[in-house]
Amino acid sequence: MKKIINDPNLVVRDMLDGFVAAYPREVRLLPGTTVIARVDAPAANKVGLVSGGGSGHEPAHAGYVGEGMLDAAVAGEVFTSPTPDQVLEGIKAVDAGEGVLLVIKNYTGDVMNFDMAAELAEAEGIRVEQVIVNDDVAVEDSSFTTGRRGIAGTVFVHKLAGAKAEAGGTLAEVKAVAEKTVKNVRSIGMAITPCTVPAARTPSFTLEENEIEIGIGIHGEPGIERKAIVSSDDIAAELTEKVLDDLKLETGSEVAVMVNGLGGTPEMELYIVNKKVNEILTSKGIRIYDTFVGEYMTSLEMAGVSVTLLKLDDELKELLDAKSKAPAFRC
Amino acid sequence: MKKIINDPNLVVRDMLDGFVAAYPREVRLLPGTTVIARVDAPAANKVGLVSGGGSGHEPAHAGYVGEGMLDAAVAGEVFTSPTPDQVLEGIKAVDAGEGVLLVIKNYTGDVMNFDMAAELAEAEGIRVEQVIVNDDVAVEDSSFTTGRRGIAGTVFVHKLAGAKAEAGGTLAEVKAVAEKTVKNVRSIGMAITPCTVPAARTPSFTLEENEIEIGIGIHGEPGIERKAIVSSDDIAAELTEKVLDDLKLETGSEVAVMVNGLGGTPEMELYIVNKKVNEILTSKGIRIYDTFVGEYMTSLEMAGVSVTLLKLDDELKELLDAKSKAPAFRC
Amino acid sequence: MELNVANTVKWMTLANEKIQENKTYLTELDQAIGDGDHGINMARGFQEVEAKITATDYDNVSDLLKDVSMTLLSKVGGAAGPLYGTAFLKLSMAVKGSETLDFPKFKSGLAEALAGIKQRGKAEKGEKTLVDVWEPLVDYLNGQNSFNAAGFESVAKEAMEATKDLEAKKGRAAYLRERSIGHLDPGSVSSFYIFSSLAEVLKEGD
Amino acid sequence: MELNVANTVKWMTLANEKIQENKTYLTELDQAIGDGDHGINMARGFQEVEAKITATDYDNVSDLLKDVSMTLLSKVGGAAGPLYGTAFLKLSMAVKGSETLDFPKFKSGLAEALAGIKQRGKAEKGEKTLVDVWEPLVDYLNGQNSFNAAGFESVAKEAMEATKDLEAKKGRAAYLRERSIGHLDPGSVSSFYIFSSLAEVLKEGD
Ligand SMILES: Nc1ncnc2c1ncn2[C@@H]1O[C@H](COP(=O)(O)OP(=O)(O)O)[C@@H](O)[C@H]1O
Ligand SMILES: Nc1ncnc2c1ncn2[C@@H]1O[C@H](COP(=O)(O)OP(=O)(O)O)[C@@H](O)[C@H]1O
Ligand SMILES: [Mg+2]
Ligand SMILES: [Mg+2]
Ligand SMILES: [Mg+2]
Ligand SMILES: [Mg+2]
Repeated sequence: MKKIINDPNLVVRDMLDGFVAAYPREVRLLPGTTVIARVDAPAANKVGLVSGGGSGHEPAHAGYVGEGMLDAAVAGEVFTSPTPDQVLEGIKAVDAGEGVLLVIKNYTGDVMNFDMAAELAEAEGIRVEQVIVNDDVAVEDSSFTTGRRGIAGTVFVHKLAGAKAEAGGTLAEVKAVAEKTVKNVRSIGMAITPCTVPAARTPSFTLEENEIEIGIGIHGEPGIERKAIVSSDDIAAELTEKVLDDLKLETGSEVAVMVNGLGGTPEMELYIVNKKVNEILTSKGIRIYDTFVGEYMTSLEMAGVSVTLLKLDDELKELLDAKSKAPAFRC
Repeated sequence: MKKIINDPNLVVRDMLDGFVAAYPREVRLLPGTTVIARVDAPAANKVGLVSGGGSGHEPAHAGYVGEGMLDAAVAGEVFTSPTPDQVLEGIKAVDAGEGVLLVIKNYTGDVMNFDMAAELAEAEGIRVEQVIVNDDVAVEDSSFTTGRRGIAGTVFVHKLAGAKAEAGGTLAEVKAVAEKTVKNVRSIGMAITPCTVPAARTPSFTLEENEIEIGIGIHGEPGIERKAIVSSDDIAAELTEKVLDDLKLETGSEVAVMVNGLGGTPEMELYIVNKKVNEILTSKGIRIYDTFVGEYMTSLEMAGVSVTLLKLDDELKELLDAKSKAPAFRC
Repeated sequence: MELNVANTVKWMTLANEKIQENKTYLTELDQAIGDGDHGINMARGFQEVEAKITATDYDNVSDLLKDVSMTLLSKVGGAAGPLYGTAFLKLSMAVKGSETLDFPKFKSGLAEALAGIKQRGKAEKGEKTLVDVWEPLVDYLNGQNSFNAAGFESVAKEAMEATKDLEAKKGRAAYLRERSIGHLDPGSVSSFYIFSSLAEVLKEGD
Repeated sequence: MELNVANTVKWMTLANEKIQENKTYLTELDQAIGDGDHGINMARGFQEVEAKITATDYDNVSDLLKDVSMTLLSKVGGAAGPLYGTAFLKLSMAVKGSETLDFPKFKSGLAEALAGIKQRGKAEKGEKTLVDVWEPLVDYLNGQNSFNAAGFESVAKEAMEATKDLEAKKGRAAYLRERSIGHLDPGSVSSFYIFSSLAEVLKEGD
């Protein structure tokens, strides 16, 4: 394991310190916590938006804190949901009396920890609502199991709910936007190389020199299929088709596209993937309203890519275009 | 070699297609060329700013095309300077009669190809000026050799000269800003893993499992020293000290900091590096005016980081803060 | 049996020891069917538990177990944190008021803990989770009138080993579906360490 | 000797062949002291040269060499592109007007090409660049009155091999300073392929 780190057990603390050191105008670290909050939190007369999760997905989630997106992001240890006490600190820091919405990726640990934090916050008299993001079509959406995972599509939930909150939406309205986004967003990823949790020191899984895995999770959870590497076009086509199978878009639909690098893949390759995604959508008569290519929801140094499609309507388009000052999503 | 690509010989074409497909509102690809230009080029009454170089450094240079930064970026093959005919196309596309400034990284190939293009453009009656960026302190600055390389500091030249051009600066004024930036910017990089030129199929160099290289170039050119890996703090300290040795900042100086990932390094590690860079500068009484952490000038999938310091004065600060719509540098 | 402050501290100390020793093993189990952090998470949490309880004077076991719960809740994270945190909180609540914990109280406390885990995690027996160790132990204790360290440990061990053949329906391993069969459930293994530590501590006292 | 359109096409075809065959080798040489693209760049350029000149009818060698120059200039890129482009442009200019290229014209043309390379690249002999093959050849030809294929080739070969012991002062290898010693200069090796191809073609004609 070769990494540019100090103590593997202190990567999260070091990272958070380095993060706030970079953006002191936008964010601050709540003392003694792993919570990154907007510098002006609680923003007056505004619903608070809090997300978070395990670390190792940078720029998620701290990078999405800022005017127009999240009010706070709570960082857990690498690939480990943050604990209820930390989430509670985040909730308390951003509540301006208008209530707080939690955006949670659908993992057992995240759901339980955020849920306990919500209970604690409610006990302190704060109105809290939750939205669970489950955009990963690699996993079957069954009520008998834990259901689909939350991956890169979460960033769109931050953006759109964040814009709604910034525009003065009520807790119910912000939650409704978040739920609509969840309903309309689907993703799937693939990896060509694994990642190594710093404190574990060995890779989470292995892939043969010529092997790829389709449907990988952002914590290296197993996907749908392992096979010999194919061309970028074939990879892009497979991912796009799997998303379309689930999202079922009619001709004339408008979408936002996200081609997300998992951490180790150079931007050149992301653009090569985007070329094919764009071609496929265009050939099906689907209108691409906006495209996001880059690293939005990573998996340490894993090499790979995920494709996300978000079906848009007029409300979502307006919210997508709204100003954001979050360091990782400026527009 | 595992990469998400199609034909290794067509990565540049595929990438450029995927790039313009992502940002049709901001940029266009000049037909039959490898030139990405602002969608409104030639922007009226404005000095044109053209840069470019080999590919494999994404988001450089196409990502810096947009209002407030470059008017065009010319892409060469991977790690290979673009040819004079392509650079000429870029110059012609952006000249609005106010002249064109070329921002060139100091490599023999780049200098020669851009120089020939400038000769051709002048023969067609276009005023052309050139600025050579040579920020890499890993290389001795000697007039007997080719001198220092141009690396991540180039992005600041694009930003500041771009802002000056956007503000209506004359060719001489824009050039003066670019030269001032070059004079005040220094960088150095290091790698922990190599990169592979797609068409070469084998890594450009090798590093032992526990080895790092200080002073590596963005094309994998050898650095100053190979040694066993040390902590992030030690790496950050070594890079920062080497830059400071050359830049010679007094207490009270103001700087912009760039902690740049070389492609394969996750953002978490970049922030960990930034923590230490920030500490060192602060402890020396150097004021950090702004910080940029992310992938700005990469080297395919090489894992590693570079540190850039730009000494600022009032003029440069104002230009740094000016609006930019370039996809890879929105502010 | 009687769990007093002293041997509960011993229990946690021993559990911490086993978890530290098997940190890599637990992480490897989680790499196979999860995300490779279970050993790291449990080691961090129990390290803190030991630090906390050895630095504090307790009047009764309930307060001690409450600190164990709170420490696990705030230091482990992931799925294991809230589940173990809930379990120890319920155990602590079940023995509130009494200085020590006798067998009937332990028995009902463990049943409450199991109920807490099931409610928090929405898992049932047979889904390859903690429940698959905790429920067999509660069932076993229901048929007992006194604590039998060897019997207790062997039930825990068998239950832990039996998770190997289960298909995961809850937690991160569920994404693997039938491919989760053939791997031990990491959380069940860490539970086994906790329970075998308890058995050892009480064996000494027998 | 006489270079006419037919054997100049042959020359370029053979040079292309050698470069394609040694594409990986040239790239490896460049990986050692440069950025690992020289074989790729030269192979791409000469592929295009062959395609261009075999698809075109030429009246004279000058036009043919001009197309070689323009193709290299627009297809090779990097340092090699402008240098070879300039060299072939100067060669083409030196023989303008005449249908074929005799020895004196070749001799002066090559000297012009060398001057072009030196001016474009600002390099002198001994700096581990193309110049270290082109200058010895020009010097050698200055002492000759007719073309001696074997002699020509052996001078080119020796010059190419001699770059191994040089310390690079120009081009990308210069960053390595004394560590560049012990490696052949990639551009000198590609130049050797070009000149040995010429020798072979003219040998046939001898
Ligand atoms: N819903 C659940 N109910 C009970 N136990 C669960 C549940 N989900 C997961 N677990 C337990 O948690 C363990 C994983 O813990 P850990 O690796 O620390 O968390 P995470 O899965 O969040 O990384 C599993 O092995 C399993 O025993
Ligand atoms: N200034 C120069 N003058 C003459 N030849 C040079 C000069 N710089 C580089 N070269 C030649 O170019 C070769 C490298 O070509 P290539 O790898 O295609 O370009 P780049 O260095 O831009 O990647 C070197 O081996 C050397 O022979
Ligand atoms: Mg986890
Ligand atoms: Mg090159
Ligand atoms: Mg886990
Ligand atoms: Mg080269």
